[in-house]
Amino acid sequence: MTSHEPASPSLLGRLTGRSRPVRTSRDVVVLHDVSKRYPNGRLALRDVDLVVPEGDFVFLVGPSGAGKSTLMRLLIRDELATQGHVVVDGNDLAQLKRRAVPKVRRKIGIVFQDFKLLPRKTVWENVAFALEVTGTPRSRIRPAVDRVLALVGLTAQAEQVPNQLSGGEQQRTAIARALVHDPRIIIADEPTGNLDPVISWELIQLLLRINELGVTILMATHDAEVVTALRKRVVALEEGRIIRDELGATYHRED
Amino acid sequence: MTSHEPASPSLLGRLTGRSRPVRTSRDVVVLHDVSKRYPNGRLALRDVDLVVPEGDFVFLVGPSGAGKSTLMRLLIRDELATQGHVVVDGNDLAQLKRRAVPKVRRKIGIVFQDFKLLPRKTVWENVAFALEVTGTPRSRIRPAVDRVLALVGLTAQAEQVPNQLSGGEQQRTAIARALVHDPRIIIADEPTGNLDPVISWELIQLLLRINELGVTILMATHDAEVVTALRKRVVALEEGRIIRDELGATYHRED
Amino acid sequence: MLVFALFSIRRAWQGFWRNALMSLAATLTMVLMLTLLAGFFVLQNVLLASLSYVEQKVEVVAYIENTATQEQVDALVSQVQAMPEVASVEYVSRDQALANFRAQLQAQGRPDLTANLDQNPLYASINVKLHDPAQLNTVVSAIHDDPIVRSVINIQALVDRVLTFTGIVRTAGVVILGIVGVIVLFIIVNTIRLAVVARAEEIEIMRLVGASDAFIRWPFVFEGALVGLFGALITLGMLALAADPLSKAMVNFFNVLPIELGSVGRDTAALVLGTGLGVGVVGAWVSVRTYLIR
Amino acid sequence: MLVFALFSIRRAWQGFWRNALMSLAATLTMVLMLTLLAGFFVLQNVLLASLSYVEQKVEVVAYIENTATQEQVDALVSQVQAMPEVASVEYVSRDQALANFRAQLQAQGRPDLTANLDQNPLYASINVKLHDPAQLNTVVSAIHDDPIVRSVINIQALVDRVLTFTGIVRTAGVVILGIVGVIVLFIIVNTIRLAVVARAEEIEIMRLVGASDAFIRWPFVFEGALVGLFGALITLGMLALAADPLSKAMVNFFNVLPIELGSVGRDTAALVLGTGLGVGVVGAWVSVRTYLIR
Ligand SMILES: Nc1ncnc2c1ncn2[C@@H]1O[C@H](COP(=O)(O)OP(=O)(O)OP(=O)(O)O)[C@@H](O)[C@H]1O
Ligand SMILES: Nc1ncnc2c1ncn2[C@@H]1O[C@H](COP(=O)(O)OP(=O)(O)OP(=O)(O)O)[C@@H](O)[C@H]1O
Ligand SMILES: [Mg+2]
Ligand SMILES: [Mg+2]
Repeated sequence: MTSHEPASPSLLGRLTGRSRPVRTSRDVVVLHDVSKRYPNGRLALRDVDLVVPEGDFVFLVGPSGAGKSTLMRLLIRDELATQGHVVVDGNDLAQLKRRAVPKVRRKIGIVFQDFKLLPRKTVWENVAFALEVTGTPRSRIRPAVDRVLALVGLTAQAEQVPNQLSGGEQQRTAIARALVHDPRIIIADEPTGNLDPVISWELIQLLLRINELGVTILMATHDAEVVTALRKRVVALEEGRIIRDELGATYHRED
Repeated sequence: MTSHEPASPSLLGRLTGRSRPVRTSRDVVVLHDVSKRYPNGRLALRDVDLVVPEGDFVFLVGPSGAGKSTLMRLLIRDELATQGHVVVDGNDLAQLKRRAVPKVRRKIGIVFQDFKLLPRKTVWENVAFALEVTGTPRSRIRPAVDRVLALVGLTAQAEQVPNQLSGGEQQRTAIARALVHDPRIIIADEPTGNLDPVISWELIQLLLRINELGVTILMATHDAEVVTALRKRVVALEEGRIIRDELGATYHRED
Repeated sequence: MLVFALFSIRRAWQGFWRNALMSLAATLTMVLMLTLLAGFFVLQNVLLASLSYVEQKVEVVAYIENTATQEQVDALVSQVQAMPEVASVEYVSRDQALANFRAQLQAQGRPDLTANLDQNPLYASINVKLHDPAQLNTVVSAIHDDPIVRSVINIQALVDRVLTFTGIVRTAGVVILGIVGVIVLFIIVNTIRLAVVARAEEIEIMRLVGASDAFIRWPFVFEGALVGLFGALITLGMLALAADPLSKAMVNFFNVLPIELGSVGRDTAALVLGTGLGVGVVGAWVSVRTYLIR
Repeated sequence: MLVFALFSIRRAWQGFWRNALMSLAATLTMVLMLTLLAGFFVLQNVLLASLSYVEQKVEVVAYIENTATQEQVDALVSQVQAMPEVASVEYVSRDQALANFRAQLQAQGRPDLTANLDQNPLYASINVKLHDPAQLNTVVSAIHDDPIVRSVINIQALVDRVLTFTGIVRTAGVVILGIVGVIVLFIIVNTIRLAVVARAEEIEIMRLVGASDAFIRWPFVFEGALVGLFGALITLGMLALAADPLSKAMVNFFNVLPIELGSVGRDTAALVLGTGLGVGVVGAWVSVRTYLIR
């Protein structure tokens, strides 16, 4: 089990030298010395350094409240880091102009831990929504949505609204929405929390296939079985610090 | 592995004979021949027979969309069965007068799959809410809430509102609210979906201890590890039917 | 019971401030609407008083033949006085009529040309005031037939016109007050309903954790009452501040009309408080109801 | 661009009907408020027209000495005519004055006593109408100094009173219209804001999936415009239906005042449409803004 080496230490070197990080084509996500303190004083992330090369598959693990969701929120600039740099696909999010933010977000597909589905829209509309509001022509929306709903197994539920869905079906709707616009990065916050083992595995297979196409995947999970079985890169957080960053690792530390 | 025998077949016999079931002190939950069809036509439960004696610990397993949450919703009369009888603590819910419904619900503590926390109230207030609105005097609310928050490990987060909480913390708030009024039955819908393995196990230990005090527990879960390790009664649903009801069973069918 | 009332009031109070945006919006809407209602109510009262005053002015004037004796006149006066429709009768002698005429000319700043007259050209008259101007015809025909009456001034057309006019204005006033009232009710109930809808989730959770209907309903009803009460009190405060200068201004410019508005202040206060509280309570009750019946 | 506009309009339309409760509440509020506004606007116009009419009646009457020659009178008339404050001048000769007086007496049904006169007791006069009654003083003093003028009727006090009165009524009218306007604006903006608040979640999700500000804002703005448009059209429809009977009634009972209300219809329509659309759009814009600045 080799400890993971930052993919391009030169970038980190350059980052420390200048305040404005330079774009590299290799690393899609770079966190340098990032801390996040919420307005109520809680320090959710402390001095986090993380480099994710393009095409990587990263599991983010750690106990409840460790800061996994916070880290993901920083990546889509839902929150700003109170210290340090967050660079997504070459854009330093703190320096980004307001107008440029949507562009960066469109490169990312995110599965929220609490789904964030619109209660008055059907499954189909919820998924189509992500395309509509980013200006995709209607002609391309229909086939894309139909395809992705088939992929997550929700074709039969397409016309139901969220509160007519089971928990797992809601979660799969959220996943479908994250996939539908062919993002370059997928950030999934406990996407299998409400899924039974069979569907969980199907979803993981799906993510692996997408990953093989070159899409970078960052997935927070508590599912030890999945993490241990896949032997991918595992980043473990605890109380806001990265305490472990290993390639081909298991859920629990192997001592 | 012996297939589970209904605890008091005489009750079932009596149920088929007369339309109004008679109260027994032994079985807190009785479902007889229950089907549930949602208004949109979807049949979520089919001919379900289930008897849960007082003090039992039952795992409800099954794939996403199998009808687990629907079954739980029937037990608190959030939905009415379209066919058959649902009897909770001797009350046939279909026959229950509107005024008597709250009384039955107070015997139950329920952890909703989607938490159902109030976004404008703090953790403490969310938990206290369940006591306040059922007319508990204030003097008894404070110690009860403090105690239960300590139990689920949220004392430090007591003053945060839900969207300042991690997913696991929200889930634990929901669990605290279900426990706070010392219910006779606890219905937990995937209470560990957002929890890391360590906290999951702590929660299970807590539920086991509560169960030993005589509280009946019904828990829907996808967590194979927990189910298999505990060897409790397992009821498996699939497409709305009970396909397995075994004592001391594992998550997956052992053939 | 007391515990329950205290709980409800405390929760209502909390609810009010926790959803400050909604509550203040509702209260302000309430204030604005109640002000409108009160304004219209006062206007309506002023209008009614003015109309009564105008109608009071309607009187029958019968000119008396110069040949009539004082007894005949007295008889006529007491006969008319006895009629139930009549409020008061006044006899104006020929000399008095001339004096009045002169005074009138002088008041209008016109040259007095009566000085050049060798005899008084005016007739004596009796002026009859009626309880209800609508009964004019009865009185006129009764007087008209008396031999000593030379002529009854034909004010029928004028009276008709005044009556139709005041009738229409009265009806219009009531209709407008009614419309404004409906608008006010609708908007307040609507605002309260939106405030309740915004908390559908809370009601849902209350139901599911086993709160009885009363525990769900009453806090909202009290909250509605709170909105109504605050709204009414603020409105009344504003009106009280505005009342003094306004009524002074009115007295200054409408002193031609000695309008009686004694109890309008009390009535308005009652109207505003009643409407505020009533609509708040009923609005909340109805709004919560839709969530309970399930 | 066209795709974007179409998208926004389609989403606005969907949004309007999907949140039918909110939208209809907002539209109805809009209708009621606009009706109120339009009603006050029309009233205000009628009031202003009436006031102008009353003010028109203010004129200066100067009595001429019987000794004045026709040339002197003509000179005075043309001198007065030349003053910029003066709208028109009319000379009334002594014979004419007597004729007028007789006609007036007859009209009032009073006995004509002028027949007994051996000479005409009235004076000739010139009646001056002013552009602006406030300039009365200048004109009066100019006329007063002319030797052939016997006296200028002292209507100063009356005019002052009329002017103060009309001034106050005018100001009150504007103030009331202003207050009603503010109430209307506040309530509509508030309703729209509540409708937007109710969809905060939707805006949040749009932001997070990478919608640009324009894509978030414009559907809401169009939705606000839709509410405004519907509200205005319904209001105008109602007003159009009500206008005919109302104006007939007005003509019937106010025909004493030949009020010019030619363009009020158009103005009202413009006001209602403008306010409806404007408030809808601005209200939505402002309401969405708070969610975008994050
Ligand atoms: N908006 C906020 N304001 C204040 N504190 C917050 C906020 N959001 C999160 N926190 C706190 O920050 C800490 C980290 O939260 P985060 O959601 O990142 O945890 P997590 O690793 O995702 O946990 P979980 O596995 O339970 O979802 C928690 O203790 C939480 O209480
Ligand atoms: N209100 C509703 N109206 C219509 N269909 C519904 C409604 N609620 C649930 N369903 C459907 O009923 C089926 C059973 O749903 P249920 O929530 O009971 O599943 P579950 O076993 O809890 O699944 P999960 O493990 O994913 O939570 C699902 O297919 C769902 O789409
Ligand atoms: Mg999280
Ligand atoms: Mg479920």
